[in-house]
Amino acid sequence: MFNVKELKKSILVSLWFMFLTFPIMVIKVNTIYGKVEWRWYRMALVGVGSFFLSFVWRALLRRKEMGLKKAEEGQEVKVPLTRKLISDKRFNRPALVVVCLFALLFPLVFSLYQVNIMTTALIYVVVGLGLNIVVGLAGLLDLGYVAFYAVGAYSYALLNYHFGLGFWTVLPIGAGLAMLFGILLGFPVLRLRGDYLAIVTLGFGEIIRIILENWNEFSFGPSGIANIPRPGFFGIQMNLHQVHIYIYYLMIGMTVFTIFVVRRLQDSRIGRAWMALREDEVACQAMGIDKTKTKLSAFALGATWAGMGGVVFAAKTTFINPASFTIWESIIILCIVVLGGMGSIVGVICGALVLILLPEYLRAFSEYRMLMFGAALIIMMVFRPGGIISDVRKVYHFEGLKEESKDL
Amino acid sequence: MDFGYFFELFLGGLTRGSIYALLALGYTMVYGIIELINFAHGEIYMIGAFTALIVTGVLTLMGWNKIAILILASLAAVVYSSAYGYTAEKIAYKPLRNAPRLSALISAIGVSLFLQNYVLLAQTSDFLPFPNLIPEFEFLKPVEDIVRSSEIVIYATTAVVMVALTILIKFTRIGKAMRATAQDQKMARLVGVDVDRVISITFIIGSATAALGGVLIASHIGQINFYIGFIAGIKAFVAAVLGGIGSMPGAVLGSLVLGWTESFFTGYISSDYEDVFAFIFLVLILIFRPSGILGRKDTDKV
Amino acid sequence: MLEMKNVQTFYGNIQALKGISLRIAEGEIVTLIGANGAGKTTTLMSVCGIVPPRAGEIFFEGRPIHHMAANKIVSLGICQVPEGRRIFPYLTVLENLDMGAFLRNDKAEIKRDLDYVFSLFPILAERRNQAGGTLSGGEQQMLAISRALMARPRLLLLDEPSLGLAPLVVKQIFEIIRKVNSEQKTTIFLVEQNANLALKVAHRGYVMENGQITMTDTAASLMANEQVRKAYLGI
Amino acid sequence: MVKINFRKLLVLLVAAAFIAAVSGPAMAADTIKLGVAGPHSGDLASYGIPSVKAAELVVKNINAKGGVLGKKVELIVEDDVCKPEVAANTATKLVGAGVNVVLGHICSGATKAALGIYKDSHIVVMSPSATNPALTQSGDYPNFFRTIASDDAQAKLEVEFALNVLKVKRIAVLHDKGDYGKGLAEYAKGFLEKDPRAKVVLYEGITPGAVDYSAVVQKIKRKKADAVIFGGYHPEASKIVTQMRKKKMKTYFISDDGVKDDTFIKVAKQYAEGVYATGPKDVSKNPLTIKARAEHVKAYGSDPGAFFENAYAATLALLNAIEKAGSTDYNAIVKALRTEYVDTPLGKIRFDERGDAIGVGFAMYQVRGGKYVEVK
Amino acid sequence: MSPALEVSNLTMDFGGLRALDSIDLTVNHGEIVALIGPNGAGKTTFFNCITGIYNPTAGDMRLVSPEGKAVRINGLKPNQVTENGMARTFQNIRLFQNMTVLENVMIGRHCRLRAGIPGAVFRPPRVRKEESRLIEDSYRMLQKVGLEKYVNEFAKNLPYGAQRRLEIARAMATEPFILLLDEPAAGMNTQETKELDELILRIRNEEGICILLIEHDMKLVMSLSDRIYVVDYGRKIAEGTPGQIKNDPAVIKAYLGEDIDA
Repeated sequence: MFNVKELKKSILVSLWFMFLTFPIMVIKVNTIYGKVEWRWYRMALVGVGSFFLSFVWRALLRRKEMGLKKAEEGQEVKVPLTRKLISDKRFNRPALVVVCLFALLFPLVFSLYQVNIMTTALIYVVVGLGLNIVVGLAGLLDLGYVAFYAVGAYSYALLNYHFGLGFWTVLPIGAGLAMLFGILLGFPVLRLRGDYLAIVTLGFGEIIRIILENWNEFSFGPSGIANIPRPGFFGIQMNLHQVHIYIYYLMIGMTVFTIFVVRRLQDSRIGRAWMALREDEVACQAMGIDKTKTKLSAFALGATWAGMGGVVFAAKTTFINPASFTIWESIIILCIVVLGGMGSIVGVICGALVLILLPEYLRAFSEYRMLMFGAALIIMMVFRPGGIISDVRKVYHFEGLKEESKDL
Repeated sequence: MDFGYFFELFLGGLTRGSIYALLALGYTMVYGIIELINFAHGEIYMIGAFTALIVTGVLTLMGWNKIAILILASLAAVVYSSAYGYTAEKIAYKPLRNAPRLSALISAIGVSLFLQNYVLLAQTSDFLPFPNLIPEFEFLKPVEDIVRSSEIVIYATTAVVMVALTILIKFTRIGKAMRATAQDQKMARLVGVDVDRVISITFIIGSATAALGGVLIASHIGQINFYIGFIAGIKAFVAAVLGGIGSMPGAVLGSLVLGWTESFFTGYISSDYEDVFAFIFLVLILIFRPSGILGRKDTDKV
Repeated sequence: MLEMKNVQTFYGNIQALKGISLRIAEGEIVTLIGANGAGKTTTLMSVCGIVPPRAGEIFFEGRPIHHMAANKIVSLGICQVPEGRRIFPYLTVLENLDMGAFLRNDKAEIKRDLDYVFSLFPILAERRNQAGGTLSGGEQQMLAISRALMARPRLLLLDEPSLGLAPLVVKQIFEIIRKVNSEQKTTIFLVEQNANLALKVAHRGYVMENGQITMTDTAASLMANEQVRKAYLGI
Repeated sequence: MVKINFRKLLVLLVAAAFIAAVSGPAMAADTIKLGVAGPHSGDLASYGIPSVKAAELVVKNINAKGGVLGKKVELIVEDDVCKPEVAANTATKLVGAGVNVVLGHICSGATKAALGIYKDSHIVVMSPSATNPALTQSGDYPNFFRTIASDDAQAKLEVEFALNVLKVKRIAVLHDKGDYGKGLAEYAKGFLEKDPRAKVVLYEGITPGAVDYSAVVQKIKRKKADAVIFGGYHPEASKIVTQMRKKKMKTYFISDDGVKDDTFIKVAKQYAEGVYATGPKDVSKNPLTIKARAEHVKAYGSDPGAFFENAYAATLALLNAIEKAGSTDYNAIVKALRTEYVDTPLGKIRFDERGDAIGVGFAMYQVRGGKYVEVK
Repeated sequence: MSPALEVSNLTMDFGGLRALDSIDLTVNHGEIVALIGPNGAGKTTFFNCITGIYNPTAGDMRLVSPEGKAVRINGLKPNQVTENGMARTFQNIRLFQNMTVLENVMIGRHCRLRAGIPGAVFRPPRVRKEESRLIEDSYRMLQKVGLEKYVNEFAKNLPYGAQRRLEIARAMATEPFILLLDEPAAGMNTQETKELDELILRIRNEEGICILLIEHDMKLVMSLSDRIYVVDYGRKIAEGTPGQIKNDPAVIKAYLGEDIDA
């Protein structure tokens, strides 16, 4: 493959990038001291780097195309391991056992830090699954999802502060309040479609954050609320390590619960209506599906999980302020859903684990962390546009009359 | 009512609006043609500003005169922003042309993060003072405390850019190709339009507009850092949607409306909730006009 | 003029064309008939380079065009009126026609062609400043054909021109097709569901089934063919 | 063709990162581990990175002299993006890596979220920049120290200066809606409301990062404020001041140490002239400050950024305390911090019972001739 | 014969444009009625008005069920119209492409099911039964239109003719007493059209559903319909049996042309 044509291409790419990065990478001006620093070695680095990377990039693109081609030519397509694991009972049962065992033993094996970030990731799994209802199933692009997360977190913080309510009491209250907000948001935006919906939800998210920032009497403003108690367990005193492990298990439980409920919703009359709504709104209504009710239910249910996630978030962090609920947070949650594979539960779980754990593990690269994270997003989307787990949706399968006729 | 006060708020809103408009125009162009919410558009603007800063810094040290610097810096900003826009399209969006739209959005978010951190690492995290490149006009002396020359230049540039883009879209060959591509890509190819090229050019023009914005805004505000693109990008996006995304006059009108909304709300009520109000206003407009002020009503053909 | 040799084209997993070979001579009207999903539209898309074939060769006046980009193919003089008309909905009638002449630079000639299509379809002249999307189905089909003619094609590909049109309009359109062929000497490759109509207007025909050509003959003999009559003419 | 298996590559990369993350720090030899936490990416990175540089410089010097207690000092730098939830992860990461003391965090919110974890792990934390009064005054965080005075002290100074020195009657209090700026503004407003001599004519939050503040400036003008007290950072302050001065408004502008930064003067240029800002007592003559700043210019080719001296001082104080305590034992370090004076760019300091540095106070500065000059 | 759908004086304006001008139309139970006319005459607009997609400017529309229950459907939302017993298909196929054939039909049944969110989560026996019946019923519906062999295929992978029939099956799943078909034969070849003809007749005869269709294929229209309405420029220009219509000079001039087989 290292023929002249390829070589030429790579040289061109490398020259282009050297040109492209020239001012920003090479020159550093200090206007105060009147000094210009020329960092030519960087240009060399860029040149060499882009030269080799362009080979890799093209090789990967070719591979992607070849994968498509193979599929087109009807050749035996290697089913990706991930999909095999999910769809084949022989694989997924043992795999599930392994995953469960791993999840259960995790805090006993790994350090507090690992447990801590895993708990964070699990919160995002729950929240991501919630957003998946809205975006993945009902096809409504929501860029302000973090608002509901904030509602949950502040419900716990404030109810606890003012009335001393405990974690377990607030968990359903927070979920309910978030649901209420979901419905409140749902009403005005029902008529909007696509990107107009996106921008309005984005605005809603910002409105909630700004109100939290400004309304000191209510929310304590930007300095936030500290000393939020961690969840209790029959009043037993726990040290830091124990309490984190406890929250971890709590989150495992909640994740399982979420998966259970979301799966059942997905396979129900409501779930089908959501999917139909995503496919074709007009046809959907012609089939007797109430658009308003269906959209509202998606918003409300999606928000509920965000609310619950928010309550746990507040309890885990013990301190919240509006800085945790910026639009970036919404974007990250959206990335989880899209990157994982819209509409797929396993996909969303993978997405959450990858996106939340990746920046943590990228800490090894210190200041290049976020640069690599950005690059990773691009690469993953370019080479797996459908997400990590794409096209895996439970499909109603007909297997004959008068028998248990549903299949996984 | 205090008319002077009203007028000054009006001008303040106009400045804000014009600034948003320079960004929103590029946003709306790219959206119009491939329906991509180009989250990295703000970063392209930031790159433009940085390039201009670097060029200005070097040339100032070499003792060039101010006008020459302004022209060269703007030129460099336009060239480099366009180059970055073009490259981003080729790397991060083109392979996703047939993928779900949300995937392209995530890719754009990736580009945005990457460029931010690229500048953070290659340059600095600090705010850098940006020299005021726009000369003070003599004829503005009497009204100096009401309107400044940089503001005049911003209004003028926005107006010129909008008119130029409208002419480009309406009357030139490439403009026609753009409109055709926006409406039906496949058919555009069937009448002989090189769609890939048209998309590239759209990105280049959109990025160049952003770069002009970058130079002017940086010069007006007097400082830049690697993060200025993000908030500006979001605001421009809001403005573009408000006006009806995909429509050029809509982008400008939406930007101005947003600018005035913020300005008057701050002036007469409170800036604590200016964004809240701006967003509520947006929601209200979209409820009554679901496709923005000048947007086409996209009726679903049954 | 056009020759396809063993062309194979794929859509995703599905092989739509399983080795198509056909020839069209200059000045002919050739029709391709067949059931839905037989691959007729794909054949046209392969010729135009929108869905490039994976294997096989396509020649236009002796030049291989199977690796060319769509816009290059158009510039050679192949123009398509696609299924479903695909009018640019927000461009006016005039602008739509203008887009048809996108690759041409001869202003005077363009003007002449414009007058010609207006003479073919006077209704378009009346609606010249109306947005394409506001036209009725029949008018859109007229506009689509006119747009293609504006490119002054040497080979005109027509995909289902009668689809969804009232009987009166269908008749009008087919008269125009015949007229264009005889007056402008434009070669026409016609894909049509309504075999009855298509064979009436065409010189020769190909029958397509499941991505393969199963039969070819003059239009008259095809009309007479027992199998064709049963399967496609419904007699 | 070079066969590259994308998936394998990815798995490998992730695995490598994982191993690095899990095992990296644990393998380190016997060293004194100094954690540094703050925002090193994202919009607030410019407030976190200078601290890392300060710590790097101090550690380099100390290691060159043989380290602390005969051991080398090792830096473990972690990003918290100024977000509470990330800060909690950062804290557990640092705790897991076995840090002995922590320099950080930068934002008060992030600090609060992280402190609980350090507290339970008996680790001393010293922030160069977290000014929220509750951090030391609430008594919740015995392991917390800081080399910066709290917001209320600063606000008090600003208000007193405005009332006693400038003798203004009508004051506009602005803030940037942020953790730091708004906290400060709240205190200032509180102090002003208790004092009959002046009136708060405007209390408002501006939106940080906005392109234009002319509306707010108009409002200040219309309310006929004699002085503006601004809580926030220099990017916004310079925009407001510039617009005020260009509108020929002579209103006094009084701000905080987020503005007492050379960048402010560079950006606002001639318009910065006359602006008042509180800042740590003048340390520019302090030889240690001069040395530290010179080191920074030498090592990184630019002037140091925000909170550099505070971070430099905090690092010195922490390492000195370990040296004096003779061990890394929590109680010993705390005791040493409270009793032992240490020479820093901020002067000779030790810490009081609550964790505030004694001897670190604020002074009022004014921009004169392009420089901040202390107002006596 | 009792009316199933009564439309009187239906008028629809778009801006200044009058798309429909006081149209009267009745479909009786047990009838197959066709609505024909040139492109752009307002046929699809008429469908959109009576199915609630547009809100007509004036006029009165009523649905009367076989049991005699009459409902005025002006201003109802599309889904409410469907609930009241009128289903439709679309001119350009609007299936749920990424769902299976079975799922498409299951969604058609949506409005006849009752399970809500708690039902979905807790899945009590009632819901379980409802769901398993749903699958069986849907399958039977597919058998009726002859699509059972595609049951687990994705809708997008179906041949064109089968997609058209799936649309009909999906509409039938809503248990209508009147079915609106918008150009059901468009794009079908002669063979497929013949099968469609049979299917429509069967639906009327076996299910007792009356049908209103828009169609350009005159052979189909003439052979199927009991009565035909002809519209042009939003106005009704003729009404009658196929025989009458075929020979109506106004219709020939506006729509048919001289030679009907063409």
